[in-house]
Amino acid sequence: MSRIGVFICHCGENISRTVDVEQVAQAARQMVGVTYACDYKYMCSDPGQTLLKKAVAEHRLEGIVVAACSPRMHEKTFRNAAQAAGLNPFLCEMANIREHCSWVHDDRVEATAKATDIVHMLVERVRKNKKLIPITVPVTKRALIIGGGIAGIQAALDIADCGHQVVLVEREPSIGGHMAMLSETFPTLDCSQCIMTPRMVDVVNHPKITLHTYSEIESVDGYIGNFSITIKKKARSVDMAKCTGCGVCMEKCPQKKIPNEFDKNLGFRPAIYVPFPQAVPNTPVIDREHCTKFINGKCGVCQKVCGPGAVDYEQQDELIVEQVGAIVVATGFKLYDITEKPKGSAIKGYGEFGHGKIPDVIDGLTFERLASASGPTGGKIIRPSDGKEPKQVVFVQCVGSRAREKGISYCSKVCCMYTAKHTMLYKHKVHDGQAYVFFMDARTPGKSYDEFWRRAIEEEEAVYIRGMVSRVYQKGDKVVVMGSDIAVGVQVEIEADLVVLATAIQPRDGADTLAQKLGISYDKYNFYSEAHAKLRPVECATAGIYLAGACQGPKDIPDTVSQASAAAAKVMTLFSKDQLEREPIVARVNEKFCVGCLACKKVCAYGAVEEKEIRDRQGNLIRVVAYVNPGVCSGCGTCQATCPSKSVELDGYTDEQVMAMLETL
Amino acid sequence: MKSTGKPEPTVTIDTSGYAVATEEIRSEAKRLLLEKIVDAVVGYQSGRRKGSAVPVIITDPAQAEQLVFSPACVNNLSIYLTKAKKEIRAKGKLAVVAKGCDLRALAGLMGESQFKREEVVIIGVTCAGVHSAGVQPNEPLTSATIAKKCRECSVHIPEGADLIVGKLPLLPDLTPTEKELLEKLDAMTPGERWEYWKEQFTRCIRCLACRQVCPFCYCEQCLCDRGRPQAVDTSPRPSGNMGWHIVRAMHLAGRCSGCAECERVCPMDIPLNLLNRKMAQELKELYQYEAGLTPQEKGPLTSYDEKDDQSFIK
Amino acid sequence: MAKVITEENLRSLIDLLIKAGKRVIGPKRAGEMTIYEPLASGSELTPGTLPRRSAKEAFFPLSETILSFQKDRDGLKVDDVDTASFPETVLVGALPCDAAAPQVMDAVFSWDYKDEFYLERRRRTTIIGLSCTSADDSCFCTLVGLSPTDTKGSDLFLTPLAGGGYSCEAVTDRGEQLLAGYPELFTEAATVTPIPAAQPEGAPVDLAKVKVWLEEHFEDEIWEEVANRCVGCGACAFLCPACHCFDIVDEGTEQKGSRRKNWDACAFSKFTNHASGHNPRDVQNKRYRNRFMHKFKYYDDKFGKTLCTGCGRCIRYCPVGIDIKGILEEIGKKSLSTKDTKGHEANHHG
Amino acid sequence: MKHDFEPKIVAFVCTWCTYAGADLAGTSRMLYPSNVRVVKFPCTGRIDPVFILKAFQKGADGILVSGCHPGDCHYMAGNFHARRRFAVFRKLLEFIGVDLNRLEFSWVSAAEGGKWVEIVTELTEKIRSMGPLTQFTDLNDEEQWSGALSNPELKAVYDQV
Repeated sequence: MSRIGVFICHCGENISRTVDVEQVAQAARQMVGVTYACDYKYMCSDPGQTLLKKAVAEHRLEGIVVAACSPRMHEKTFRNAAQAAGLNPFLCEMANIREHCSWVHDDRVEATAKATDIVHMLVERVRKNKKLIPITVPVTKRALIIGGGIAGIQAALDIADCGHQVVLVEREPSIGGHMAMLSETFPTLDCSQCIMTPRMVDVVNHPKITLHTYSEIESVDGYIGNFSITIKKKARSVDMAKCTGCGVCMEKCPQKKIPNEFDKNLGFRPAIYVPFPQAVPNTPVIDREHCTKFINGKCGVCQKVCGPGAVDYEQQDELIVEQVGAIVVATGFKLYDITEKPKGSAIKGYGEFGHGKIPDVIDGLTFERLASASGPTGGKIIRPSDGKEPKQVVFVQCVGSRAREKGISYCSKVCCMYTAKHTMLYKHKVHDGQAYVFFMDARTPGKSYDEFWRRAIEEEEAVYIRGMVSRVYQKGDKVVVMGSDIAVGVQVEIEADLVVLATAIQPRDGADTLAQKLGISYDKYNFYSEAHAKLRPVECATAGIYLAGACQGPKDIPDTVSQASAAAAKVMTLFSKDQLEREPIVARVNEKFCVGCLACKKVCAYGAVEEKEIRDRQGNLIRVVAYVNPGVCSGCGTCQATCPSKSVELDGYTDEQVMAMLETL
Repeated sequence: MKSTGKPEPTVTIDTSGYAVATEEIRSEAKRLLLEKIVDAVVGYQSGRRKGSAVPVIITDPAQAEQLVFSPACVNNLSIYLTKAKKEIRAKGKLAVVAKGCDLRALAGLMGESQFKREEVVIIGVTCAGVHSAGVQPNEPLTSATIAKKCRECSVHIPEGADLIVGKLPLLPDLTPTEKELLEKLDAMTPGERWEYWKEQFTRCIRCLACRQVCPFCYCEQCLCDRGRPQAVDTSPRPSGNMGWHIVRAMHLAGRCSGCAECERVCPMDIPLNLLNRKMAQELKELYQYEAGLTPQEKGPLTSYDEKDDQSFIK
Repeated sequence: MAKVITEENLRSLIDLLIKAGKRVIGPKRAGEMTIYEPLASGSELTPGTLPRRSAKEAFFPLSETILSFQKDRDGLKVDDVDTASFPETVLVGALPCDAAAPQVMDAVFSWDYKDEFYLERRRRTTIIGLSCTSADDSCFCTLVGLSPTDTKGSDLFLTPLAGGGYSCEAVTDRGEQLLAGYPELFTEAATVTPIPAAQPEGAPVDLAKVKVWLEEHFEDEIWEEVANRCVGCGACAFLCPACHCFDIVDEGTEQKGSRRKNWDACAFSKFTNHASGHNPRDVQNKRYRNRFMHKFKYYDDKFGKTLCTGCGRCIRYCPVGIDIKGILEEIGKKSLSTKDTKGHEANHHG
Repeated sequence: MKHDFEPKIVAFVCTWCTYAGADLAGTSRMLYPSNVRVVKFPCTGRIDPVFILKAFQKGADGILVSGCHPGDCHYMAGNFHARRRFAVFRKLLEFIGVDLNRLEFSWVSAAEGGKWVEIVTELTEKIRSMGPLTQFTDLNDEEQWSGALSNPELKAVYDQV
């Protein structure tokens, strides 16, 4: 390339105050290959751009360097201008003589010399630039939603309502997630089930939604617009096509004393069961671990009583493959099981709180089930130990959360609000009862949240004690809570009938394994990482994968639903085009020289490098080389720095371009 | 530069096991070829010079009688299995005679997808040591004629080979001369080291024997042969030589199996293995990485740990 | 009567030559080896053992600039190297296998193109040869028509004497002039007792017959047998006194740099690689065959000379023990049955 | 110029963190020495040790390599790979005899304009006090004896004779 144009911007006075722009232009004219150089007050202005376009035409420029502000500011502007002038946009480079020069130096001579050097470097670079064509990849307009809680349901419905196919995968036998377990929701105290179950029914009835419950993601291949997902449908032992959901099997099942997980083990369920009466789909599943038929072969009652003959003991796990273009991850959360002290983890547990040993020390979700009208007690609040109505209940906030020394330093965000809600629900059901709350701070940002919290104290007479709990122990039929009241500066002991712990919110078990399958990043707690905390809060760094709900960090229902709709909007933006256009800064393999050591594959964080077989005309395998899938490559270039023979090169940042810059030193 | 230690008395090393190994290699090679388990065997045969041994590729069971193992079997035969030697690979399935140090190279090559374990039959040879460069091949193996790498060998027995032949004699304690040299260099100032290496590299004539015998220099197109852009000047003169040897050491870091062939073949006596050893030592200290006898999925420079040392980064 | 020079006077001669402004190149100790290098004084001379690299560098440097260029807005500026600036040189202590080689190479460098870089250095160099007194099993000068006492290529020839010192024989006028120039350093002796010359093993090979055999055996199993193991380095060619292939490379940038002439080797896979990617010598044994053919056939075809002086360096330093002496002997045996129809002369170093 | 010797310093930086950090220093109008020349890469993972070598050979007196803090890499793990690569490469250079004071590494985020200024200023001052790096550039003019048109060392010896 021997016809290069250099355009030097004064940026008003921002550059020209410290840099002698005319002198830089004069120096540029002396550089080999520069056929045109000029300076102008505002290159980015309309007349500035016109000047550039004219010069490209008049001087038949083959490459241009705009010496102005940071490329982060105006690279796009000038590349567009170059394109409008008929030049490939990637033949335009910016020399940053403002942020990196005029704004940071005060000596005019030095700054001018540096600006000249910067221009020279970019002139040499642009000489080695190649025309690049944006990469287009076809888009499969079908979305995968992982997780059937409120986040997954919301995203699925939004996308499906927009007319796109959705595949919803849920690990449990029913969708609904945690929201289906809740009693009433803050700050309006409307019934969770009442708002949740219709959404669940919408999902199952939606013609655009394919629902896979009792299923897990086995593997993920492909890239944005073109994912291939293998889903493992676990054996339900009930043929979904035949089952009418009549429920006879469940009634007749002789195994009735299996703790009900949905009710936090407060009640029981049979071996063939639906997790809760409003489950979607309303098809039972056989718990093979507890079913007598599967344990010793001696039963088979459910099969005998099933009219449609839906019970199938022979059913096997099944792998199915779905093609999708985008993925929304909405795997939700679990509550910190404080009795747990996982090996090798920083999590230390709270043995001193007696959770798991003292029956009347429960967590928040168990309290939700006690308070729920559809729960095991029909909404009556009783003590798990003896069924008596508790008259003094102590709620403890921040159990696990914000406790660096215990291994978790983040705030679980929803506990302040749901504890306030719990005190209200309790007061509404046990009028003569007294609720105490141990708290560190009350965090109530959110519409009507603070009002709600104040109502708990002022109207519902909950006693809030600012302080930490040090120990909880059984004393007769009471549970003694020892803590401090730092407002008064005294130690407090409360003999309670029931203790409710607001334990921390953690990502679901297996969140890390799923992230590895998806190729997305996660933090040290296994919460998934968004691409940018502020500007890309629902996108993963891996293109085509979006986040919704508590899997990304603790959040309440309104936030979860908002994020789910946001993720759905992102998916729909992606689906609005048939072809996906990407900046062509991707790595390419020189197949002639690649020897297939696959070091590039080992260092690629995106799984963009594949093995490619080179065959002769007879179809005999000659050798295996690396292949970079341009749809997946994100353009970091780590592969090229790793490749010993540089047989993989990153377009836009080739060795030739870099070396050319260094030659100017 | 010589070893700093006191001159050690010359000790003869018992190589009676080599005759046993020769017999076993012959019968195994013959069997493999007769039973058509492999199409060719890469081994050593005697050369014209008395006591010499040179690499050979045999395809006929009758040729198996030519195979030998002796202290003159200095070559690392794993290079014949790399993609750089397409004509050898084209012969079909290969068996290869490998000392412990050679097996490390084979393991490294497998880790770099150059071939699969099942594609190669490895005839491992128990080895007490081989000759140093420049030793007349018919000389006995002694503490004076043994190669530097063998003085510090930790892989006398090639564990993991398909068959291990020969037997290990009682080995004398030998001073680790290379280690001592490395320590001596480490103790120098950077300026002194620069002068040392400058002198060494200035001698380099860029015959590229170091590259060509290296099992890991199997690139189709060496970066240092490239003209556009020219990463390293190709002319044999001080600046290009310095660049070449730095780039080579860096490209081998975390891959080199320590066979020291580069140093053995250097006609200009440049102690190239010092660079490789230094890199290996650093990789061990930094990332607990060592070249081993079994393939590793990723090397130290194709993997990372979030907790890696970064004390050098501000 | 013979001219004799003492060891001490030989060193003084070197000092005097240096003082006279000449560059004196001779074997010099460098670590464990000796190497032909410019001597700073006569005391550095380390005669007798075969230096690691041959003496061809005195005429044909490993790498030299042949022009430099610079491009600016006014165009391209090219600077040629002034061959007149090459120093007057005396190469001292060259063993017969090294001393004989330049003569062989002269043919190619003064053939259709006169390579002034080589020729000017040749014209400015006087060679003081040295009779060879020790041979090892890789030596084979006697197989290719030379001998440890051969004066070919030398201007002055030294023979080490049993009691120390050397007897001196002027082979050319140049040698005579050298003798005449420093009469005080030489004495006359009626009788001299030379140290017995080296005796390389092996009988001379009929190179004419070998050539005929090669002509008929371009495709022969022997090439695979002897050279499948070749790893493709340039050690043989770079150490060889007679290999003279070079590559022209540009170093620097498009704007400023130099054009250089660097040693090249036919064993390198890139040596014959075409721009298209096709490589006519696609495997290593074909490349080795070319080296052998070039030495014992092609060069003879063109210039009537054998391109090998039997120094044995390529045998000693081949990483994989490729043995040109053994191959030559084997082909020599095979060729005995061939009829020498073309009447070649056996000795081409004349 | 205010000093006898103004070093040439090359900074190899990633575009997402350090380049942006340097931009921030600009928008914040922080002042620092003008010696540094920035070469932008998408990620420190792209930065090849060969570039460092080349820069030294072309006359750089000091080099800075800077990217995103661990865990902040825009490309997930590029800086982790770079960290290992350069941990090893600097050891190699040190072993060859390069003074590591001339080769600096840093993490500078997009928010750390101040840190950029600090690092560039310190490095410039340090290199300025060390003087020019001639090790590599001296080699550029050297030849093997046979290719040398003149041999200064020998010439000195000859002149003495």
